[in-house]
Amino acid sequence: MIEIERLDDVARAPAPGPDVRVLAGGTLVMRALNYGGHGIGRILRLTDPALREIHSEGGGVRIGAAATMADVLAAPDLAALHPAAQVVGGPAIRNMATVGGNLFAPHPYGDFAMALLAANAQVHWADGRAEPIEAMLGARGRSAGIVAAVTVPRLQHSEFRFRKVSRTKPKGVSLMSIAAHLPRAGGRLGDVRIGFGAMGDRPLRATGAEQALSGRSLDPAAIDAACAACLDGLAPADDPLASEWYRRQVAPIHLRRLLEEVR
Amino acid sequence: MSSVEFRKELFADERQDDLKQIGRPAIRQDIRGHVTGRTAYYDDHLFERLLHMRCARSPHHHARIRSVDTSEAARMPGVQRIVLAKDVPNNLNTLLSLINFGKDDEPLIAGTKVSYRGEAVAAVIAETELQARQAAAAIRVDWEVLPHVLDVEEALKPDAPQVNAVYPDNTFDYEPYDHVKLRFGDVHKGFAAADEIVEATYQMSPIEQAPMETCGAIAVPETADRILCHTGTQALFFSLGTTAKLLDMPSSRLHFVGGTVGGGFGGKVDSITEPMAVLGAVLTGRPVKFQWDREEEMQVGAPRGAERWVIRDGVMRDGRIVARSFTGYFDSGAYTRLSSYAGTKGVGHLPGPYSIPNVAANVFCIFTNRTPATAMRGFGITGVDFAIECHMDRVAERVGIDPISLRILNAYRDGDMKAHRRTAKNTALVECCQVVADKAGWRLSAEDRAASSLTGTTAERQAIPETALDEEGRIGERRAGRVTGTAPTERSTGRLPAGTRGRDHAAIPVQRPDMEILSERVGHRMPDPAEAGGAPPLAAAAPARPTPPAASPPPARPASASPPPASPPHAAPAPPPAPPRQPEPAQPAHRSEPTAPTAPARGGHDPAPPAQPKPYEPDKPFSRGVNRPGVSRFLTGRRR
Amino acid sequence: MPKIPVRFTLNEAEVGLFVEPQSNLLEALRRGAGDLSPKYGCGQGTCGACTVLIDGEPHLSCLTLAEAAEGRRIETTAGLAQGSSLHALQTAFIEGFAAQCGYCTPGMLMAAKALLDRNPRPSREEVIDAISGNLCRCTGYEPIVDAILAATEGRAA
Amino acid sequence: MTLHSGRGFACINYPIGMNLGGDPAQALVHSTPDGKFMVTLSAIDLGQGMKSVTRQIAAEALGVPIDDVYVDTADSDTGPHDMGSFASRGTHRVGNAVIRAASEARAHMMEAAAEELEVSPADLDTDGAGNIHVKGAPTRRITVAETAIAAQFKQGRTLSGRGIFLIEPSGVDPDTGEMSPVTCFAHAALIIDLTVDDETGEVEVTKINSAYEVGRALNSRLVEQQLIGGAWMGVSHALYETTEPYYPDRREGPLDFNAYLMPGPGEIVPHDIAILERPAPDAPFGGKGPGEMCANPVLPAIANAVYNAVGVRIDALPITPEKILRGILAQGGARPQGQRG
Repeated sequence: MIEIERLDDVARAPAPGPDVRVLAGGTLVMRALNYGGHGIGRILRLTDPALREIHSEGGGVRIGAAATMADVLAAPDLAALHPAAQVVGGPAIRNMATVGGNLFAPHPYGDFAMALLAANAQVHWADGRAEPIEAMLGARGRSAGIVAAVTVPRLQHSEFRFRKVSRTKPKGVSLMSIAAHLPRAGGRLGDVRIGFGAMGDRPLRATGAEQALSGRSLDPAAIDAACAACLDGLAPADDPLASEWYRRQVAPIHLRRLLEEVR
Repeated sequence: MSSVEFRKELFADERQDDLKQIGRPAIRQDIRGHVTGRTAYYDDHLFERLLHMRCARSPHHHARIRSVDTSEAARMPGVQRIVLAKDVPNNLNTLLSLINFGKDDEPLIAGTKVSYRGEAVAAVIAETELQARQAAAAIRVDWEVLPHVLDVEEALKPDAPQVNAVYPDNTFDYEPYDHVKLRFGDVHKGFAAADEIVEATYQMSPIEQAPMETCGAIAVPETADRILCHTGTQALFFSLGTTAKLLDMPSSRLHFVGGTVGGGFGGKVDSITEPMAVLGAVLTGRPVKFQWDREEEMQVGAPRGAERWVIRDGVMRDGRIVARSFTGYFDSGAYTRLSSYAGTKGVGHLPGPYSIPNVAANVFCIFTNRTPATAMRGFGITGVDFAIECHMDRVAERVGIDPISLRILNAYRDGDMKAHRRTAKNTALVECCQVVADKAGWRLSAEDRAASSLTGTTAERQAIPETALDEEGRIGERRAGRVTGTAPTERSTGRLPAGTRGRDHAAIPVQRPDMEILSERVGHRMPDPAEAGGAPPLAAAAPARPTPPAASPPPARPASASPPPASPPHAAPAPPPAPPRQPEPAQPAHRSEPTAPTAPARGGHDPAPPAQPKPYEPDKPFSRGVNRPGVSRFLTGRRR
Repeated sequence: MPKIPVRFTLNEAEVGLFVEPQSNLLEALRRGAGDLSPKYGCGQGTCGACTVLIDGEPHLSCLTLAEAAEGRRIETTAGLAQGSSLHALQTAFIEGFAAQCGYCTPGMLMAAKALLDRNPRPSREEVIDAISGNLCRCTGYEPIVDAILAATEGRAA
Repeated sequence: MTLHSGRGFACINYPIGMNLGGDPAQALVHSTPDGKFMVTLSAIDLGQGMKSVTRQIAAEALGVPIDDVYVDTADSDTGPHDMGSFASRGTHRVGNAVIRAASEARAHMMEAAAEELEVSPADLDTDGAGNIHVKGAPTRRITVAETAIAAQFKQGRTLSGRGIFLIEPSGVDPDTGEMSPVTCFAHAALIIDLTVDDETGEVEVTKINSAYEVGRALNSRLVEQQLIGGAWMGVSHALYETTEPYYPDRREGPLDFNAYLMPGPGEIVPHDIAILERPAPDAPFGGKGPGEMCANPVLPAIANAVYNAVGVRIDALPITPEKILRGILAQGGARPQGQRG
């Protein structure tokens, strides 16, 4: 195990790769270690308190990768993301699970990363690189580096909606989750972004639904069109919670319910 | 939110409610330990130099083991010992051999073949759990993957892969048949007379007992050359006897401590972790813990097996069910564990709490290449009840009768004859129906409200009808392709006269009168000795035949699968020949009879334990887990 | 690999231990410090039986790296009672028959304590959320929720 | 979307203490010098309350306060043989063994007290509060503690007892299935109210009404624990649980409690219970043991309620939203079956 006390020291650390894992909250890495740690060669432990900070930056909010879900819930600036943070496990998990870790959480986890995808967050690597979250998620597992932070645009709470579908309450994992950024100007929607969780091996955008809504008013016809197109871009599979068939069947239903809540 | 009420007015005349302690909401004896974290479960005992044991497991549903390469694992840090099948002294067992039921069919560690995914092929004992895990992952097995079968009905086909060599037909042997039969009256005559036939199939799912504490045990070498075992077992002497048998050691060398368990729900009867831990302690001379993690608990630990039930009812327009047949399939997985018992227990439960004059059932315990099934809360019954009660609603719909009314109409009453040929007594189904309907505001007819479990029996309902018998499904016939049907056959080969039944089985009386509680202190009406035989007051004189002795080991199966003898049907009520109780080397449960020359008494500094189990000696500590009923050594001496 | 020294306070007592690298706090508490009140249920963070408070907040000790406890303040059920005087939650669990096998109880109590320390008069929904990461296989949860609510009322009285 | 209400019924009986192989249980009782009693068992308490209920049974049978009885279980060196806690045999088999052991100990206690009071043992009774007195003359008495001291230090007598309970094993007739599977049955009837979402197939159980006949509630709160917790497990089995979601296919088996579904504290169903008590003649104080049967009626009652709500019969467990939705789509929409009762 290598301990990194300050983020500046990242350079001396081995590049995270298939056998190097970053230990932050522990919900993923400690679980793997408890079960033998197969495939884990080295662990990087980051303890720099700066990694946990949440603060305003430019037009958005910068969230340190080691900020926990509980930290997010304590940040008024992130009110739009609170519904997504609130449904990550029970209180103990929310005290441990980090924003950075959620970016790497495999199916069916990663509801918060999915919300960040809908919010069009930027991912900041420790080496200074930044990229859109969609690119980061797309290359997940192949990229090397340590995520230091994400920045999210300032979101109007009324324009951001999150919905989680789980079999059990209040803590069940996602059968699917949906987040939608629905900016509005003059009665019309701007550039809509809709994310789905647990509908693929990583958080995915429902591009068909986004196109059906962007620039339209949120009327029943637009909602119908969005729901009809909502599977475009998604790639659900069977898992212990539900089959691919069921996920495809109810995705439009849950998207409709989310959108009708907004209207 | 929830509420509880006691309906003391019901059955008040059968009960005294002036007992001093019974009925009180006394605080649990164990609760203070629970809330202070002081309750000691098996894992809450600390030992210096504790070792950890982990298994290497099969990734295949069915495969032959060509070879096991442990060389890399043996060199890994912290590894103290690798354990293979050859290290298990008596590596074949079945749980219920302790009560002489079934054949030994399951190794503790597989040596030649695995029959389910997750079956153990080796174990590693190491200084830390992580080291044991990593070394277990480094064990290399050369597999020859075999075809597998996962569906119960597929497994019955003649060409299905053979799951378990001890039961080559993929069915448990209920001698002389490959299934349990229930025959009461003539269902096919009943179906012919019925106005409606209602048939459906019901499927249970495998369910995990999911106790919060996973299965496990810690074994510790103790003084006097004994092994102490802290265990989370649900059945202390089951686990003790099973361990003694698998490890071929006198059970008096085992000291099992448990009794405080973090939930069981049936899954902790299987007695796997105890022999593993004790074996580890024997081989290393150090304390060894064998504990399942949650993944093992969920996919390696035995679930409640899936059951499939086909129910066919013949019903009259007025709602009376006149015939009911069952075809049941218990998915036992790769080995028997307790599923054989579930089949029998399930059959004893048929046709549910209803009086039906014609009942038949064929119930199979079937081997498939899945995790062996075992007990769970409601064992053998939950699935039958699901099927029966869903079916009752189907029947109610077909004949247009209120679902509760249909149940009350058919409900068994005191004195009714049940399909397993015992008289119903102490029944209360009707009252439960009435009370819950009242609570929920479900209106019942005046007739249904007036019904009672105490009345309503008739001479007809008390009688045992003439019964159609058959001999279809003898062991081996299905594999040979000579029988394909699984439902109770229409081709009966004989008839048992009306009224034929054996004798009831009662509690063994107390040894001395002062062990009996005084009747005035018991709080309810004591059984009338005249009723003990269960003879219904209205029943006609019945020819009786004795039931066969319990759970005697079935005689060895004929080696050749030759056609069954066309034995004549039961022309007269004669008991089937009781198989002689024969000592079987692999089933030492009944070794209480001295079968070997008495070994010399062991002194305090006796060297190695004898390889052979010692014969039963009444003045020695308890031997072999379970003894012959009624001869416990605790009660042999004369009291003061 | 060499063991690693770690120091923390456990129920207000100083504890110093050597732990295996990569081992979890649950094992350190149980086998290192001898506090057997937190329980192993899954090692996956999915059952809550190992819940302890770290600096007053609930954490899963099975997912906490033992050495990460350095300098932290840890509370477990073993420290809940003050001498022989039980905590209001403990009394409420006893009187409310809120435990059967008792294996989830220590974790449940710590999850509940974290809530009551922060919010002495929680709503039923807040209680439900507080124990949502803690599984119980015996009780059906209702007696547990009722007991926690009873403890809050007891406190107010 | 429409939420359809449904109501379902089921009733069951449950065999208490399987008996196909004969399954004995033993108990030992002895007094301490100060008149407290120790019960020594090898039975297992896995949460059902074995220690507590046998304590109560022993206290009743001895005629002493419950606080004066302790139960120790299970240590194979000190506890006598017992097959284990399964098949609803704990209360029935162990309870009967405890009654026998306690009755013998009581007989010795009464003999010792009789010697001290210079009366016949048959003329004595216990008051359940720690005293032994002459029947009809409550002031002529001796405490249990004084009795125990006298027995031990003056009379040289132990206040102890042994108990075993065994029902002779029953075989099964291979041709008819004739057997004596058990000796008594518990009973239950239950009504479930629920809603079904006809677009997603999701079910919410909103109410359980039940009537459970348990012989005798030996401890009213322990019975309540079993019935509330057991009905929860029934809901869980009916709607959620499986280790093999694609049975008989083995794939996608859950490995943790996130994937192995059980309802959480957010899904507590209000459950109104009525308890009926018809004592079983051969059960300890008539009590039948409610631990196993309580979940069973819930499963079919939920299936029947789902049918009542949307007209879809789910005959394969668990009753998942997917199965319901497939059924609704196959029949072209929900078909409510009308209000029940």
